[in-house]
Amino acid sequence: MSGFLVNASLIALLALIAILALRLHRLFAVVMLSGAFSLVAAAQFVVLDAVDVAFTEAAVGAGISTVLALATLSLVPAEEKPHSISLVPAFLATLTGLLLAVAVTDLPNFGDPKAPIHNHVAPEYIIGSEQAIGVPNIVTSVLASYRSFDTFGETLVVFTAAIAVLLIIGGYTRAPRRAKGKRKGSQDAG
Amino acid sequence: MSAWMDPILGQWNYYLVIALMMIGFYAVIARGNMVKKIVGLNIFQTSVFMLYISMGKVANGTAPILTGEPSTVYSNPLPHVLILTAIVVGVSTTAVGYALIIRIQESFGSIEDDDIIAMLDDEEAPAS
Amino acid sequence: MFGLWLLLSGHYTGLLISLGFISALGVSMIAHRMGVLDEEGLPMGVLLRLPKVAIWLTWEILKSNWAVVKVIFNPALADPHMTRVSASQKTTAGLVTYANFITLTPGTVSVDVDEADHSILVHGLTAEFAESLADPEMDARVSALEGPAS
Amino acid sequence: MSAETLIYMLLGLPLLASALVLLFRHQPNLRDGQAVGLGVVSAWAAFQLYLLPTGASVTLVALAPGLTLSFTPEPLGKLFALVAGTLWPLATLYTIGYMRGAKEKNHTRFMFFYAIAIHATMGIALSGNLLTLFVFYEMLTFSTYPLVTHKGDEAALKAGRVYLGILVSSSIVFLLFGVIGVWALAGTLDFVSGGILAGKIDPFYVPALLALFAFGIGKAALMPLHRWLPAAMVAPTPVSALLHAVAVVKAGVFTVLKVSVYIFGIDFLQQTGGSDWLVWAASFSILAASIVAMTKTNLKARLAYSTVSQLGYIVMGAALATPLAASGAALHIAAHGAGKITLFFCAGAIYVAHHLTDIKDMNGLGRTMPITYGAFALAALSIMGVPPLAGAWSKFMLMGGALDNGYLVVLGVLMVSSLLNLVYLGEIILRGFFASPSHKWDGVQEAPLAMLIPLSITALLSLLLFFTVDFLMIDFGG
Amino acid sequence: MMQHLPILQVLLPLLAAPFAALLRGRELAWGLTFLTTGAAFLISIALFLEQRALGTTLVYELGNWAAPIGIVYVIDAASALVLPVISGIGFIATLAARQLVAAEIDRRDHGLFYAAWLLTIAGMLGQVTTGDAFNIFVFLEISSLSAYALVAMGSGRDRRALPAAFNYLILGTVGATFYVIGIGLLYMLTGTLNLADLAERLPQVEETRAAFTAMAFIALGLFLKMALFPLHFWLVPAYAHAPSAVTALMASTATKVSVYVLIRLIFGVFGIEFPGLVDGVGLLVLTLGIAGAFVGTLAAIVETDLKKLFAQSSIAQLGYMAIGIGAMSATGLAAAFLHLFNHALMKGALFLAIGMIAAQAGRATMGTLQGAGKQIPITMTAILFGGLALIGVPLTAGFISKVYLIRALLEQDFWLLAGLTFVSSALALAYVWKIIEAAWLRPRPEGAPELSETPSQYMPAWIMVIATLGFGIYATPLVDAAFAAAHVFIPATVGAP
Amino acid sequence: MSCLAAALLALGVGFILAITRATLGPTPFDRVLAVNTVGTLAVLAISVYGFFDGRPAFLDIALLYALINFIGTIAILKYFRFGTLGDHALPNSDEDGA
Amino acid sequence: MQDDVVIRVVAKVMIPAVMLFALYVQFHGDYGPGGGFQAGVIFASAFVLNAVVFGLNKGRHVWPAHYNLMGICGGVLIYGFTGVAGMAFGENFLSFNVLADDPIAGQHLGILLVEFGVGLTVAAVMVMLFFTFAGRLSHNRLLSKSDAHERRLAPKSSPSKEVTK
Amino acid sequence: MTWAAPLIEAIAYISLGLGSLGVMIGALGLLRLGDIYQRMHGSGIVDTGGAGLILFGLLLLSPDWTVSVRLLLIGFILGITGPTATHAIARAARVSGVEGQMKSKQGGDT
Ligand code: NA
Ligand code: NA
Repeated sequence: MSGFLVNASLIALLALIAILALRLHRLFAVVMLSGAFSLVAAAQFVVLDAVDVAFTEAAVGAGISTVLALATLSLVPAEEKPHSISLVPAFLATLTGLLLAVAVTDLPNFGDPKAPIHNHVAPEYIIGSEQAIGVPNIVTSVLASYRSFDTFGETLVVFTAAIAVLLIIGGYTRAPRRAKGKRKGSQDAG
Repeated sequence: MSAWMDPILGQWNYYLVIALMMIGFYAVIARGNMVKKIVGLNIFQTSVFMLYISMGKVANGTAPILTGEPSTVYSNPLPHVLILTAIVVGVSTTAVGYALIIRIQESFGSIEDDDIIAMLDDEEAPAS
Repeated sequence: MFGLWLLLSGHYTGLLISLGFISALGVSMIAHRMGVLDEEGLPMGVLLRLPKVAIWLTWEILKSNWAVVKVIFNPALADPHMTRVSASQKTTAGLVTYANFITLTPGTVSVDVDEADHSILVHGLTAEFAESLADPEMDARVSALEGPAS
Repeated sequence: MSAETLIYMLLGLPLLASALVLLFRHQPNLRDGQAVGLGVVSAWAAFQLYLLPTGASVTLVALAPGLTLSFTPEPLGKLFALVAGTLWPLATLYTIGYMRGAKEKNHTRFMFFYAIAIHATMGIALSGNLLTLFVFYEMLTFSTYPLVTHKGDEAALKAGRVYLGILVSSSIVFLLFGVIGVWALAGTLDFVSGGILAGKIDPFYVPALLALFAFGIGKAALMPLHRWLPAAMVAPTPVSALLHAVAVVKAGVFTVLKVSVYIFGIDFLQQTGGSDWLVWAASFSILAASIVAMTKTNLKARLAYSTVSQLGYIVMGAALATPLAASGAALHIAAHGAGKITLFFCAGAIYVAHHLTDIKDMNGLGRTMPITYGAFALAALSIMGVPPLAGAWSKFMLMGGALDNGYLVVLGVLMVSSLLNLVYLGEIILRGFFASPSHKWDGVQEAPLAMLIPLSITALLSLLLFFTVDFLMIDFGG
Repeated sequence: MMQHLPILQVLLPLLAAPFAALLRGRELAWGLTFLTTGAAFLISIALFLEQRALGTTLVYELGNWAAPIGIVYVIDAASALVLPVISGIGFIATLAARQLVAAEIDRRDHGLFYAAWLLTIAGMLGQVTTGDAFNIFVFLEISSLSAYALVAMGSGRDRRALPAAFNYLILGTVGATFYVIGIGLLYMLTGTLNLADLAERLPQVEETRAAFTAMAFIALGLFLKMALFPLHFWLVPAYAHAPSAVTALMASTATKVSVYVLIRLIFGVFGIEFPGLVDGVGLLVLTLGIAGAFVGTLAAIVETDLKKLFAQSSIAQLGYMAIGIGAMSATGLAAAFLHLFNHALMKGALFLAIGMIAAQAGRATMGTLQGAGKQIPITMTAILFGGLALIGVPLTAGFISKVYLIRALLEQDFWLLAGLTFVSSALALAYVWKIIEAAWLRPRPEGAPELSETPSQYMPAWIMVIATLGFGIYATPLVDAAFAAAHVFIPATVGAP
Repeated sequence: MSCLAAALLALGVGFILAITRATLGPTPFDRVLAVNTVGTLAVLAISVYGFFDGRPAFLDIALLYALINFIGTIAILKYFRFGTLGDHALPNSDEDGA
Repeated sequence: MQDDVVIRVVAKVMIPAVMLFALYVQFHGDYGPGGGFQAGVIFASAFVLNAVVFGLNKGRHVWPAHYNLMGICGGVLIYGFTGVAGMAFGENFLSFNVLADDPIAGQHLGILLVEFGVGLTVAAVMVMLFFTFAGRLSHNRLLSKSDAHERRLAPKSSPSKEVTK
Repeated sequence: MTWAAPLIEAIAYISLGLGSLGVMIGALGLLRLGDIYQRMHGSGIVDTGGAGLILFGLLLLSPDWTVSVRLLLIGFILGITGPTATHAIARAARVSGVEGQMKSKQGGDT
């Protein structure tokens, strides 16, 4: 029951933060709340035994994401234009949620050790991590060896993001207003 | 535990996560401000991560780091691995999204969806 | 730094120890390039003299904690003051340490540190807190921490 | 020469001609001369093929498993090939005279697509299955589009849009639907004597499937899909000749006939009554178009509506679904071809010689252009069904078919229509020969010889066909 | 080396990307890209031939870990068919990119540009080849992220590329997240991520609502990614404002890969027997497909910007692929594969030709094209043939796919739907002919920019045109391959020709 | 176990109080202070939870939290003071500005 | 933030500590939470702290942009070629067993190398991201300045300038 | 020495309890106190008394010296970064011109 309380209160906290982030119009506050969201989410991951994930979420969600957001905020307007609640998106979101809620009724119970995912492939990782890889952290052995290709892809995603950011704001492609058009116009005038 | 409560008590974590997911998804599709869309996307994705991590949990299990004791019950490591990758993908997307937002602000002077749509409607031809 | 590594590690295979050594070396190099390894940084000697001060500081912290708790339960007691205290430390690191010690004890927060005339602007939650720094004990202890010469 | 070689020749010669047109684009005489020459060769080849027994087959390529481009000439196809093959050199010769006489631009482009259109027509005529037919049907549409829009002005473009819009849309929406429908139902697309659908399809659906073809084949100009034909009148007259007599509409009605005979099967249609509705549709088309024709004073427009009406005969022949009616319809392809090409040749000759297009301005012109008007009269009478001209036989056989089937009303329709023909075609002849001249013509003033020769030959063909009917009769009875 | 071919076709472009990035503004970056995509193309053809010859499924175990534990690459009839499409288009588009990119992208960005270019292609190839549901997501993101950047590169000329790229990013990410949710549910039910293993274990739980929800989320996510109506609105601006080379590459490949992944997941994992698939998803996809065909075509008819016009047309063409999928039969799938293949060729030809014009004139509109038939006849002929193929004129590849599409519908007795399909494809005539008429039958207006063409400019488009005609005239091997691909997912019980 | 629950409960209450302050503001510095406190609370929560669950590895996360919390706070303050994380004043930048 | 002596001094203490912690996380991923990705982020955060406190230019000097790009690419290549090494030994891509005589040692080596590749790329990318984002403002100021400069100097007839540089 | 272990344990739990209490009160202070400068003292309790006592309690219960090392490190890092952050916030607030409520001022100049 204490697991329930810890979990539930963390998620309630998350929901609170999320709603606040949604309601506030000061983007700075939104970004801060987003960072706080990640921190609490990381705490939640800890509770759910996902140490590595918590570690990453803390470093990424609260760290890098927030820093990037702040850097962005220094270049864009600080306030969001006020919006009222839009019904269609709300309906869609509710629909999505209901669909999932219905699905959940069939799923194995939370924490159920007899669930298929704990009995099909995962046990082999636990055994293999010790015998075939020799690495105590099973996550590491799955990440870097069994599913090393995914991780290669993950590295490439980061690499791709770097390429993308360099292309977009790395320096050489200028905003169009000072590209061709304007000078052409001034030439025509002259 | 009574029969009707069983599914709810057995699945409570999932329901909570789904509620969270709805908030994030709503933020993505409803908000006109691009920074908020990205924040919404982060919330949405983080909730999905939580769904995965929840499913990896084994009751009375521990983190999937070998303790050397054969009796130890470990939580499922695979969802953790998947979500590690997903987090990285998420932050990569976020970075690209923010970069685009910066450029949009520089080019249009606004990062509100409706402002930009109005501007695009006004200009038929591009600057060239 | 290598020592810190060894403390953290808890796993002592040949590979990891050598990696630790390389890491410590690499960090030192980068830190050097950044220019953060100058006299402003923490001198190693401090580590040896630290425990004695730490015990004293802990006690101070506990005392001031209790005092602030009382104010929290009765906010009417709050009587904020800004005071400027002078610091006797010779080194910048010492000055900073003093400023942080001030902040560490609840009830007082160092708001601004003036390097030039060695003084610290302190915000006190009540008049007593603000006055407490008139007693130079903390200043002296931090100065002592700096060691005889730098 | 083997039938296979002749098939390759009939398909290849027009392509060769088009290639040579491009090659000799800077030597007009060589360019035009080779086209006529190759046309004569292909007319000969078509004749040779007509004489050979059926049974030959050529498969060009398998587009996909079960979908081949193949050619299997059967009597109806050979007849159509013969008509097209014979009229091509004549039309080409006439075209040369017209284009030079009327000083049209882009002669090379014109000649090129003209030859491609003939190639497509040959493909349609000789096609061994529905897919091949469809492929060449579309090719014909697209290759005649540049001809229709030849002038390039806004009116021509508009006409081109109507032309392409109706023909391609109907062929994609209905015809291709029908083709694939047949494929899905029968598992084959081959033309087989007696049809391939018998027993494969619920009789209830036969009328609907037939409708896909009847309206999908926009080239048959069955009302209300006839609009493209009058619209295309903006094109130069040789194009009209090509459209009305040699290639396009003939390809349309040929396809209707071929589908009803070799896909549905006459007997199957007869038994299921699937084509009954088409009899009425054709009747409507025949009469309505004739009435519209009477209201037109533009010569080519009147001829165009005449064509719409005449095509109704051929569709009628298919719809009646008796061997005799089908034979009559087949014959009418030839008869109407010879007749209508003459009429258009004449219209073009009048335009080139005197720049006249309106019937009201042609009073007394017959005395100035005796040869032209003589040919016109001969062809007009043939189309009216007056013996001893070709049209008489086909109309007679259609009536016989209607009688076989008990369609007395159709008999009436055919007679009324003949009467209407008489009115709207006769008016032109009468005005030409007997009305007081609307202009001061200076003696005889005919079109260039290159136009006169073809129109004389085709006029005489109308006469000749009456006597060679045995040769052209196709027996669909067995 | 032969046994490594399945991984090499992905690995070569992946490893070439960092090198390209390091080359920065050097011409060599293009050369490297050209060689790598060429090699990938050759490898995928070799794989195709090998798979066709052997008739079996080639499995490559990454890290030598066998299937459910590790990630495997799978070359079966389906992936072997789609691989050459992606790599081939990638190769030809690279060929054209040399001039297009030089005209539209700052020189100093070329290295990074080609790195992103390679990553997009490799990401798509990876999605096609992998046999792991989550690995699909990873490579989906590689190709998507780089695609967002590539689209945004259009901002050098047209600032509208930026919001287009941003919306693409948001919706693409939402789509990918939906996919991840679906995969998560599947994983929860079965405990595996390997597609084959999933297919094997799913029947035990297929009666559950969770399984159906998983399918719904996967399908929704991929609908977004493949721009199926009404989730298509991100596509047109993204394609229209992207650099021309990028448009040519993506219009022919990006959505196709998602179509493929959809087929792979829906049929390969859930299977045709899955409850609610035929009646639920099937009908939905059919409806959306035909609606998309109409909406896209009608939008294309009123459009004057050529990139937008053909982007709208892509929505319609995607509708046809959806119809093939929705027919829920082997023939339908074969038709979808055929159209996937053929549409890539014809849209490639069209966008490469349009791109060359846009690179010269700054923008390709109806006005730009007016009277262009005289100035650039060879390029315009390419557009003519591409357009004819779009309509589905016989002897072009478009005809073949449409024939099989209709056949699939008729086999299921969807006569009305077949009729609607015909109507929508006849409407394509309207927008294609608008172009043909403007280019060939109208005079060039006074003061219009001079257009010119050199073989190196029109060759890439013409390679595609020749392929379009070639596969229109002799499609037998392609049709066989498409049916083989379809039979990977639906056994040959319904009569194939 | 109850000790764990009690400690976590206390930390949870702290969370809520701090988040409330973060929301109320009123100055941005109040928010930063509150978020910084949330960070400290998170460090403690993870330490306590991980410790009592017998997984000292969690302490690494707590350590990371502490570091991130610090760097984040400094970055935010810089953003507040200068409106940018980058170089806030270029030499002579004002001459050509606007 | 350099003007604040407290922050300055503490930063100088923290930066090496953070980097060391990052490397610890990098190489102890086998035993506890962490690995290349987390380490990369933490390592980069040391640079972020450095740049935030001491300014971007000082940070750039530590790790010039070009080397940074090499780091970004190098990490990917290290990962990729570790995988290719498996192929060179006759096994499949990313097969680590053959990298050493003993499969387990091979796995260890492989994991170490690929984690290092991940760490290198991630650290370099994160540093790059920060510098690009945070440097955008000054970048734009420079651009607008050079633009203003050009506008002032641009002779009215210089079509060659049209191409964006 | 049998009494040592229970005693240490007892001290640990008391320390933990006090720390928890401190955290709550500190956060309460953060909420209740009047202005930004006063609230810092509330957060100071969380940072010092709360954190210190909790970590001390854990340290006493530590089963393993690797754990102890980590706990000490966390304490050390919190001890350095906590006050620095607080100081930085205070200074930033002051530089930005945020005025605290002062009942009596003594030399507020810089
Ligand atoms: Na203090
Ligand atoms: Na304090």
